[in-house]
Amino acid sequence: MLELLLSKYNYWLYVILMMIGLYAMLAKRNLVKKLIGMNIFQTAVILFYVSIGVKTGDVTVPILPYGHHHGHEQAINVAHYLNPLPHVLMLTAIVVSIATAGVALAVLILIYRRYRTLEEDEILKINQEAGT
Amino acid sequence: MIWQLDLFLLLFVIICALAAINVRDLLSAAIILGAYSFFMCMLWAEMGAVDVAFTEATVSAGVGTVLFVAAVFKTVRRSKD
Amino acid sequence: MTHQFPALIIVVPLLAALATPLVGWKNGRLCYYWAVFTMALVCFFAIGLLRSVILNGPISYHQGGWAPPWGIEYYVDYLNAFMLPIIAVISLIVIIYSKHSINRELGGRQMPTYTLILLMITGLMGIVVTGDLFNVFVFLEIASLSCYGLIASGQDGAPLATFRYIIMGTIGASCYLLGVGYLYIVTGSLNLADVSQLIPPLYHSRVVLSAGVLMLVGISLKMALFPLHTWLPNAYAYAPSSVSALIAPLFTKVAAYLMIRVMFTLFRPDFFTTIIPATTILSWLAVTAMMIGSFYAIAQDSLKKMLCYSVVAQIGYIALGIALANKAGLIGALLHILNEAFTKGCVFLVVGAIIYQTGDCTIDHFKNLFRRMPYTMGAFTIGVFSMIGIPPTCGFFSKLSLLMGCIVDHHWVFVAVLLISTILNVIYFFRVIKVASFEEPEADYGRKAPYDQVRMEEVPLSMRIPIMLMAAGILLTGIFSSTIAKTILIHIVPAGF
Amino acid sequence: MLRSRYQDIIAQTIVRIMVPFVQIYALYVLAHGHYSPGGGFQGGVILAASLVLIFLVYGYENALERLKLATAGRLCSLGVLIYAGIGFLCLLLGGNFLDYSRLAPIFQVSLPRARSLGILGIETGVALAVMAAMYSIIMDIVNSDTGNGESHAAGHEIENGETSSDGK
Repeated sequence: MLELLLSKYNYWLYVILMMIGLYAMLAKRNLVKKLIGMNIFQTAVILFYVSIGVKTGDVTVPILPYGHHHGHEQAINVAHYLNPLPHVLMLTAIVVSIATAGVALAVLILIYRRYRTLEEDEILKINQEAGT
Repeated sequence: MIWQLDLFLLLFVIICALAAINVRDLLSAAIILGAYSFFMCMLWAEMGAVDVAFTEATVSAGVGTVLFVAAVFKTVRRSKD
Repeated sequence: MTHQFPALIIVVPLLAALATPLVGWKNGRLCYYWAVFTMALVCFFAIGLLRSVILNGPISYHQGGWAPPWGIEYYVDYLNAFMLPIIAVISLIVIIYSKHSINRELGGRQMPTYTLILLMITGLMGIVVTGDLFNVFVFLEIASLSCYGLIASGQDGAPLATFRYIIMGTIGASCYLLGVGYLYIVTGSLNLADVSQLIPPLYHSRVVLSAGVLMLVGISLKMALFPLHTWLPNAYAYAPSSVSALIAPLFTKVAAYLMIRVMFTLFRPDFFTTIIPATTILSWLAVTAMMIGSFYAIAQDSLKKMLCYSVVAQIGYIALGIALANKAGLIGALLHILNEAFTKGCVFLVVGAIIYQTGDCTIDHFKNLFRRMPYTMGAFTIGVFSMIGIPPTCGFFSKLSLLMGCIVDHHWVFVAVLLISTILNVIYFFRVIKVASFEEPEADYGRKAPYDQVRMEEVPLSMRIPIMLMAAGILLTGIFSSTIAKTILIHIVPAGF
Repeated sequence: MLRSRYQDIIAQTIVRIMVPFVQIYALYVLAHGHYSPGGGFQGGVILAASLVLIFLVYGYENALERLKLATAGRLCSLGVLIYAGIGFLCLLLGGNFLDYSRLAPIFQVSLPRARSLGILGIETGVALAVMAAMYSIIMDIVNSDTGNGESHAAGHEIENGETSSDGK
C-alpha cells in the first residue's frame, strides 16, 4: 500500500489538486473563487499529462543538441529522451485554459456591472426579488 | 527527476491551491494563484517538460495573473468565503 | 479536388472568421454577406464530401503529409459525411436569417458576432471531421469558447447563465481530456482508428474502464444529458434569438455524434453493453430526461424557455437510441439527430421572428398570432408536428425507428415512456397553438370585431424565407427518410448489431 | 483604476531599460522555437507582456499610443492570414494543407530546410496574432467600464485560443 502511494505520488497529488478544484467550483459561492477552482482543475489535468511523459533513469529533456544544419545526423535512441508528445499536447491545453479564464473574467465583469456583487447567493436573491 | 524536490514542490503547489481558494481577499487570491502557477511550472521543468513549463510561466503565471488582477480591480476585492 | 475537401471544410470558415474584422473594417454590414458567402462555400464542400463518400467510400486526409498514427488524420466516413451537411445547411439557413435579428438585438456589433459564429461552425466541423482524439478536444473547446462569447452577448441573465455554462463545460471537457490521457497511457496513440484497434485486448484493464467512463461523462455534460443538463435551459434561453437558433440544433447534436463515435467506433459496442453496463444506465437516464424535460417544458410561460427544456427532452430520445445499441435504435437516433436539427432550427427561428415582431415570447400574449403572422406560424405548426411525430414529417420516422428498437429488445418500459412523452409533447405544444389561433383577444382590447381588424404583420422576407426553408427541410427529410436510411445510415451501423 | 495612479520614477526607469530586452528575448524565443523550448505562441505572449508592462507603469493612454486597439485587431487578422496563407500555398503547390516540403522549389532550398522555414513563417504569424490578441484582451478588460469592451474581448480571446491550437 505504502509502495503504491510512494511510487505513484504524482498521480495521487494530481487527484488531490483536482478535488481541490472541484470543491472550489461546487462549494464556493464567490464567482471568482469558482474560476480559481476551475483554473486549478485544469492545471491538475495538465499535471497528469506531464506525469505520463516522465521516465526514470538516464534520460534527458527532449531537445536535440544538434540541428540538421550541422551536417551529421546521428541515430537517436528514444530511450534516452522523455516522451515529448504529452508535453506538446499540453501546450494547447494551457492555451485553452487561459482562453477560458479570459472569457470567464469578461463575463464576470458583465455580471458585476449588472448586479454590483459577485456572490452567487446575493445574485440569486436579486433575481428572485426582480421576479416577484 | 529528483523525488525529494518533486515532493517539496508538490507540497507547495497544494498549499498554494488551498490558500488561493480559502483566502478572503480576492487580490491575494489572484496573486497566490500566480504563485501556484509558478510552482507548477517549476515542478514541470523539474519533471523534464521544459516546453510546458516555459509556456506555463509566460501564459498562466504571467498574463493569467495580470488578467485576474485586472478583473479584480474592475470588480470587487472582498469575498464572503 | 475532392480529396482536399476535409481540410478546406475547416480552413475556409476559420480563415473567413478571422478575416471578418478586416471585411467589417469600414462597414459592419458587409460581415453578413461575407458570412453567407463563406457558409455557401462550406455547404458546397460538405455536400461534395457526402457525394464522394457515397460514391467512393471513406476519405482519409493526412494533415501536413504526415501519415497516421503520427500525424493528425482527418477521416470522413458515412457518419461524418452524414453530420457535415446537417451542420453546414442549418448554419447557412440561420445565418441568412440572422441579418435583421442581429441588427436589432445586438446593435452595431455584427463584426464580433459573425466572427464568433464562424469560429463556432469551424469548431463543430472540426469535431466531426477529425480522426484524432486530442484534436477533438481542441475543436470542442474552440466551439465552446465561441459559444460562451455568443451567449454572453444576450439579454438579462445571460452573463450568469454563461458563467455556469463555462464552469460545467470546462468540467466536461477536462473529463474527456482525462479519458483520452488514460487511453494514451495504455496504447501510446491518439489516432481514433489506431486506438480502437489497440485496445480490445485491454478491455478488462481498469485504466481502459475508467477512460471509457470519463469520456462518456464528459460528453454527456457537453450534450446536456439529464442529470447534467442544468446549464442548458438558461444559457439557451437568454442567448440572442438567432444565436440560440444556431446552437440549439447543432451543439448538442454534435456532442451526440461524439458519443456515437466513442461508443461504437473507438470502443467496440460490446464494451459498453457487457463489460460495463453503461448502456443500461444511459437508457434509464435518457428516459428520465424525456419525462423531466417534458414536465418542465409544460411549466414554462415563455415559449423560448419551453423549447429549451424540449431540447433536454429530445436529447433523451437521441441518447435512448444510442443506448439501445441495436440497429433500429441507432438508425432512430441518427434520424432523430437529423430531424431535431431541422425541427429545433425551425421553431427557434420562429421564436426569433415572434420576438422580432412583438418584443416578447410569453405564450399568453400570442393571441391572434396565426392571423398576424400566417407563414411563420404555419412553419411553426409543421415544426410542432415533427416534434410530436405526425407522419409526413421526419419526427414520425425517427420515433417509429426508436420504438422498433425498444420493441426488438423487449424494453416495454421504454416503449411506454416514449408514448407518454409524445402525449406530453402534444400537451405543451398545443397550448401554444391554442392560444395563438383559437383564443379571442381580451375584452379590454377595445374593438368590437377584433378578428376583422387584425392586420398581417409578417417579418421581413429575409427572415421568412429561411423559416420556410427549415419547414420544407422537415417535410423533405421526412419524405425521403427511408432513402436516407438506405443509402447512408445503414452503413453507419457497426458490424455485430 | 490601474491608470496613472502608481506612476513612479524608479519603476518607469527600470521598465524603460527592460522593455527592449524583453522584446529581443521574445524574438529569440520566436526564432529559436524549433530547437529549444518556445515558439510562436510563447514569443507572442512575451511581446504582449512587454506592452502590458508599459501599460502598467506608464498608464493606459501611453500604451494605446504605441499600439491602438484597432491596429491590434488587424494585426491579429494579419497573423492568422500569414499562417493560413502558407498553408494554402502548400495546398496550391499540390501537397496537403501545411505540407511544407512543397515550398522547397520556391525558396530554392533543401527539403528539411524548407520545412524549417515553413515552420518559422507559421510561428511568425502565430506570434503576431497572439501578441495582438493578448494585448487587446487585457486592454479591453481594464477599460471595460466605458463601453462594450468585453464582448470584444471575448471575441479576441477566442481568436487567440484558435491560433494556438493551430500552433500545435
